[in-house]
Amino acid sequence: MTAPQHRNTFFDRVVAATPGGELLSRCLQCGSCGGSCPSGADMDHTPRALFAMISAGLEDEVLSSNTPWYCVSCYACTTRCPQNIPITDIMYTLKEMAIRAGRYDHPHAAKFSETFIGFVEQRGRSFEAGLATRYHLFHHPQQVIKLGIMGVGMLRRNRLPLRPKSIRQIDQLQAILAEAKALAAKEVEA
Amino acid sequence: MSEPRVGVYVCHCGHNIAGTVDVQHVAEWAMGLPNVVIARDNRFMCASTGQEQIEEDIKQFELTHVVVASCSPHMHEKTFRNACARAGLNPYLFEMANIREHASWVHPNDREGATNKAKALVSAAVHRVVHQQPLEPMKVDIRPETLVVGGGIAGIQAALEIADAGYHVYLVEREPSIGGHMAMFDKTFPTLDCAACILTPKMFDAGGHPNITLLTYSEVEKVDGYVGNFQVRVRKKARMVDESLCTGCGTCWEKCPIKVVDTVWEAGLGYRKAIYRPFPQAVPKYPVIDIENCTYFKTGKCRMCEKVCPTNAINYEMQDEIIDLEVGNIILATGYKLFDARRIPQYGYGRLENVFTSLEFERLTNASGPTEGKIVLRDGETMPQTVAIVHCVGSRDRNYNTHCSAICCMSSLKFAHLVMEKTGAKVYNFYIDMRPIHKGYEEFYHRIMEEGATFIRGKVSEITDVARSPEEEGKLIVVCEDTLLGRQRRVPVDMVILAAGLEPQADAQEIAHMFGVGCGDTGFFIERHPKLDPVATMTEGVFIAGACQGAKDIPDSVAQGAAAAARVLGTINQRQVTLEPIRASIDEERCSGCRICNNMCPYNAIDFIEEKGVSRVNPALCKGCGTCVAACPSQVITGAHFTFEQIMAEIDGIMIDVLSDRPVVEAV
Amino acid sequence: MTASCYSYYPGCSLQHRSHAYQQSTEAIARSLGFELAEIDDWNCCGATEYFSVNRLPAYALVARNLALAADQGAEEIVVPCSACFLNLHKTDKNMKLYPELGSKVNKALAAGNLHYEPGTVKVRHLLEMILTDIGVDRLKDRTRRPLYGLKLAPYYGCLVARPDSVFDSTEQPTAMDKMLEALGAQVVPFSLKTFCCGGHMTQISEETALDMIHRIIKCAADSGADALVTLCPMCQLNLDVYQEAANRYFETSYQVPVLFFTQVIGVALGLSPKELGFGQEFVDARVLLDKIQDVPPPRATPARRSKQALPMPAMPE
Amino acid sequence: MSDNGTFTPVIVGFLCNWCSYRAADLAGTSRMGYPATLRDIRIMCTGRMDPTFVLRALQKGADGVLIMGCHPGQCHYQEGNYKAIRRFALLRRTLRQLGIEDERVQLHWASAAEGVRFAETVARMTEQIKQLGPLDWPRNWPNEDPYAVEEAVHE
Ligand SMILES: Cc1cc2nc3c(=O)[nH]c(=O)nc-3n(C[C@H](O)[C@H](O)[C@H](O)COP(=O)(O)OP(=O)(O)OC[C@H]3O[C@@H](n4cnc5c(N)ncnc54)[C@H](O)[C@@H]3O)c2cc1C
Ligand SMILES: Cc1cc2nc3c(=O)[nH]c(=O)nc-3n(C[C@H](O)[C@H](O)[C@H](O)COP(=O)(O)OP(=O)(O)OC[C@H]3O[C@@H](n4cnc5c(N)ncnc54)[C@H](O)[C@@H]3O)c2cc1C
Ligand code: SF4
Ligand code: SF4
Ligand code: SF4
Ligand code: SF4
Ligand code: SF4
Ligand code: SF4
Ligand code: SF4
Ligand code: SF4
Repeated sequence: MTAPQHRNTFFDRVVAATPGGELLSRCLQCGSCGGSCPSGADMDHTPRALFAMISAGLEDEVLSSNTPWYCVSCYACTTRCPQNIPITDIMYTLKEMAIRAGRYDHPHAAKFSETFIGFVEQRGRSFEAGLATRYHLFHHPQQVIKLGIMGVGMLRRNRLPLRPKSIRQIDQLQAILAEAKALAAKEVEA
Repeated sequence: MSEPRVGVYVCHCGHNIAGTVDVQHVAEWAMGLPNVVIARDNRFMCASTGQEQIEEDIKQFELTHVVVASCSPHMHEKTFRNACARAGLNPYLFEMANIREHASWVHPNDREGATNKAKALVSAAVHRVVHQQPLEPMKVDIRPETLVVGGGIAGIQAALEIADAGYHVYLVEREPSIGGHMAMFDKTFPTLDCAACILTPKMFDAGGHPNITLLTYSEVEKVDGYVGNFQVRVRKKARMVDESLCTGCGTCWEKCPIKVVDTVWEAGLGYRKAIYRPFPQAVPKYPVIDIENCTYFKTGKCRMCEKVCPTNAINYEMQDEIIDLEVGNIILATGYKLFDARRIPQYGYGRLENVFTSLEFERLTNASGPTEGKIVLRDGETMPQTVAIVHCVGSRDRNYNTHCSAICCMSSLKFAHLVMEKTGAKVYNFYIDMRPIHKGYEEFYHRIMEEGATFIRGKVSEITDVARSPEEEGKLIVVCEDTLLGRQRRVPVDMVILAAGLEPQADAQEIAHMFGVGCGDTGFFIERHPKLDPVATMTEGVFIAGACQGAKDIPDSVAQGAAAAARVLGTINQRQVTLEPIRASIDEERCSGCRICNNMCPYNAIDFIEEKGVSRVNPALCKGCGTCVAACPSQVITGAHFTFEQIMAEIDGIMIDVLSDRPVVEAV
Repeated sequence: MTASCYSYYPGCSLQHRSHAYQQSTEAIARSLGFELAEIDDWNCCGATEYFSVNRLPAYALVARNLALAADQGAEEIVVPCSACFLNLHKTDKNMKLYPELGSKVNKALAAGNLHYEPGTVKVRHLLEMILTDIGVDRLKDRTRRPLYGLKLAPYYGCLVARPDSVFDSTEQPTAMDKMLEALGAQVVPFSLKTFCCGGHMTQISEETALDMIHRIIKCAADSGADALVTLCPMCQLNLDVYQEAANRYFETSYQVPVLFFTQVIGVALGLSPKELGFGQEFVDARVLLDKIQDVPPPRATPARRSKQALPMPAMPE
Repeated sequence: MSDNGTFTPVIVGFLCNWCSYRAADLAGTSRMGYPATLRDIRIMCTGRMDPTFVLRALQKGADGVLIMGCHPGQCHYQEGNYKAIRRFALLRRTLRQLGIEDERVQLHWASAAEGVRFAETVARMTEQIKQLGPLDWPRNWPNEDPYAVEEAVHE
């Protein structure tokens, strides 16, 4: 007799990509997460509803939901979940999957993350002044002015550096990240 | 002794085994095993023809040992042991090889593998059986007296059943009165009959029964002995009130100047005095002095109660009494404890005034409770206009208790009814799943829906006092996801009732240890079998009943109380019980007296004999687990029927084919 | 390393955006006599962003810091930023819990000639370190300027209180409350101690973020707090810098200063406001200094409960 | 047992009477398939597990030994399985000294209701031992006597 066949459904892939994700199969649909979420009111679907959709295999709808993008990583759902499901980490997984699939209706959220990461990858440190201007310039130009006012305030209070800092062994970091990305790509293929 | 003569029987079980295992081949092959004089295959061994075959062969071939290769020993070991016994062979000279559950059924597509495994298992049994020895089941006498621990409804029921059947019962209750949790309730679901009206008569019966010795305000300290003859030591705490003089007139507690919050019978919602009777219908009716809070015991001043007592019943010099009992059986009915809702800070209990627990609510709605049955907020006067009832508090939640508390859906429905009836308030029930599963319960649910309660499906996320809109100001806001809408909701209410779950008593582990029973993963006592033996335990003569075995309602608690009583009466009527002879014994000649085994035994069955400097197993206490056997460094403990030699032979037998099959290896 | 010298991971925010946190941390470290040795060449922890875009590189990014710390001989590292704390702690924990993940991360680290054995470095939040290793009693002893009369709302945020809680409760912690009381301040009852400050939502859906910020500020003001006390640069930034925006959006006019707990300790230790980075905040906190009184205010008598009022459940200490 | 060059391990199982033996029964009654590599021996409790049994099985040619009992806290004899855990730790140390891989001798739990878990455990262990290949104790330690090794365990 053979071990159960690997089904590789959408549900399985979400589970496989999340540390501790296998616990998702025991979701009670209790809604404790949905009720706890501070940005729940603005989400397309509550986290609970999203989990029902995952188990129903509604891949497209899940990956285009704004829900993961509205997750602020507060972990309120995770610590309250009666089944100890790593909900916040599942939200991360869904964002990653949505980016990869190009299936998110909330591009600027993804772009914010990506801009942020761009700086980190270039210099090993984040760089708020550059981040804010570049991100808003590219993604919501209408906000730059408002931001400018805040930025001046930040500058005046010595809270915004104008010159980006970099770590010394940036080559080492980049090599590590490159390798990690290669491994991640392999994971996706598998 | 002459050479052993073994008979081997390989069962087809119709197609069940023969469909996968080549039974004929196994039987033929078994003929070649050492000591085997006859090996047969048979279509149905457990049928009368199969059994008769064994009996005939024992006589004809003068078999000394028998092996049957068929199903699980949990299925038919008894059947074949009896067959052997009928033919005059000691039943413990029989061994079973499980080639159905452990072979044919689990390797359906691997005929060769299954057949090989069957051969190995048969060989193991054949090798083992010749080391088996005749054993005699032990018989012990049963004393007719019974101890019942815990005077809740389950314990009262058990005590009354046995007492009514004419045998004596000692009912030990830790609190000053029997009654348990049920004594705190006003109405009981699903019929809504008054709890006191149905409980009080039973309490009086138990209190006045000639066959019941009531030991309240008492606890068991020590248990020795074994089924049929337990020695139990009970500490009866000093009441400071002489029961032979007191008339229960109540003058003492009226006059006592010290008021204490009553965390037991009032669930913390009301007060009592330092000298008090738990509740008006208490049995026995005598008060007790709470010496922690009495000023006389703290400072040496007061003695008011002594002054006012018309019968001079107060006695500050009274000492705890130690009572030694001898009983044949024990029933544990120690009940449950309510989940401590303060453990869920986001529900605000203890922080937000108008969050109540279910037990607090029971007192609130009880005519003899602190508000005389008026449902009001914590200020003691305002009637709520909206009430939220939160289900599954501390239950079905891995952060607290994983089990479902079984009664709280129903008690929540009961609360909804009482609130609506008494206050006309709007009621919301927040639930995950509705579980009104017994007779009449679903109908009760429907009735409450018809009465106008609102049901919202969603586990409550938090209860907060932080308002977000004018209509929320000054209210408690219940925050949840209405999972049927898929939307967050904030429901402002005046009062929240938390349906806290049922947990094992705080001392369940210690009590379990004292009586030699176990606690399961939820912490409740473990029954011998979850379906087929729900009131017995692994310790002969110790039974469990009521909510100490798992969360349950009153009808189930009563049923278990009666069931445990029936089991006890059964053994009393037999006068004797038969025990499996699978026991450990120590070869005293060779015991080095190291005492390592003494602490190993979970049943304290091993005593150290000081005079001889050796250890000895009390066979009536030993359950035959073998832990000591494996622990003894001098290897002088024998586990009957699981001896070192038997298991080693079994290993050798089970590996019979392996070495010869591997050409690279030289046989040892 | 002596007991009072800690390996230190400041994180990007403290370098600039939250310079006051860095300054005040250094100041109280000097005053209380412990040393913070920065991990050489540490890199950004990826905040909450990296994990959501590419999980494995995110773990590798964080693990590089752990590997550096271990190589530099650290057995524990102290982290002032809640997001950094969570990322470092989670990486260490998950590498151990999920060996497959651990080995992949180490494969990536190997590309930079590094290796990290999960469990080698204990990750600690600065507040937890101060509460445990220095202790409330010692802080009380060292207090030169008790914060009499100051009403503070302790705000823990989410990432330290959850999910790898280092305090007594993930919902209503009291560890910092006790510390603030020991320093002489009055802690107001504040229900949103661990409610999220909005995190990066300011960048993604400003309305969502402003709503969360407004809820916290309003709750603190309604509780009568003179200031909010935080322990995370992100929380401080959102509640302080965006307070004005929230006021505008909700047409309110709150002016609740938002301090770092290190600044509060510093004031009590008698250090100068400048040294503690006062003045870098948007909602001026210097007004608080004038509110500190010389003598403790009279204890407010608890509101009398009526005679028929029912007892409240006793809370464990 | 060689079968066309593929190696089929032989695993000796020690199952406690109350939980894991019944889990195996349940796997049977529910017809859950698993590899025919396990040959099981019933003991009353994992507390009865004598390290000698494990060594004897290996010496007689087993490629692995699987000990299964009730979940901690659910032992029918209250705490026999906790004793087994402690003894197992000692045994493992000895086995490591002999160079026997951890995967070959495993301790697992299954309640009487966990037929699936039982079947999965056997399947997983079979795979692990296939990876390792035969143990061949009789060839590798021809003179090793389990009794002597057992002494070492007790020390
Ligand atoms: C809020 C609430 C409402 C409920 N309403 C209903 C209802 O309407 N209908 C219904 O059917 N069920 C109801 N129940 C369930 C009901 O309470 C239980 O089913 C029932 O009380 C169980 O009875 P018991 O005798 O097993 O345990 P208990 O009532 O808990 O009694 C146990 C007794 O044992 C004593 N004891 C404990 N340990 C020791 C010891 N070591 N030594 C000596 N004595 C000891 C205790 O003091 C107690 O007197 C409700 C439960 C709750 C929480
Ligand atoms: C599909 C299904 C699955 C279930 N699975 C489970 C499970 O997994 N676990 C579990 O705990 N429970 C299960 N149950 C419930 C279980 O079947 C019952 O709890 C149990 O069988 C009840 O036993 P009983 O003896 O009361 O009644 P029954 O099993 O109904 O036995 C009654 C007997 O009385 C005989 N009889 C009837 N009338 C007369 C008469 N007038 N004269 C003489 N004899 C008569 C009948 O022929 C019958 O033999 C299941 C039920 C169903 C329907
Ligand atoms: S809280 Fe947990 S169990 Fe409940 S719906 Fe959310 S994920 Fe499922
Ligand atoms: S972690 Fe994300 S999904 Fe969970 S409650 Fe917080 S914001 Fe909502
Ligand atoms: S003895 Fe067991 S295996 Fe044989 S026929 Fe009977 S039930 Fe089937
Ligand atoms: S006053 Fe005396 S007789 Fe009356 S209840 Fe009290 S102790 Fe008993
Ligand atoms: S002696 Fe104690 S119990 Fe009696 S009246 Fe005084 S305080 Fe009450
Ligand atoms: S009985 Fe109902 S309320 Fe109680 S734990 Fe079970 S589902 Fe929840
Ligand atoms: S362990 Fe063995 S030698 Fe030691 S006291 Fe017990 S029986 Fe005697
Ligand atoms: S076999 Fe088990 S129950 Fe019997 S004496 Fe030994 S340890 Fe105790």
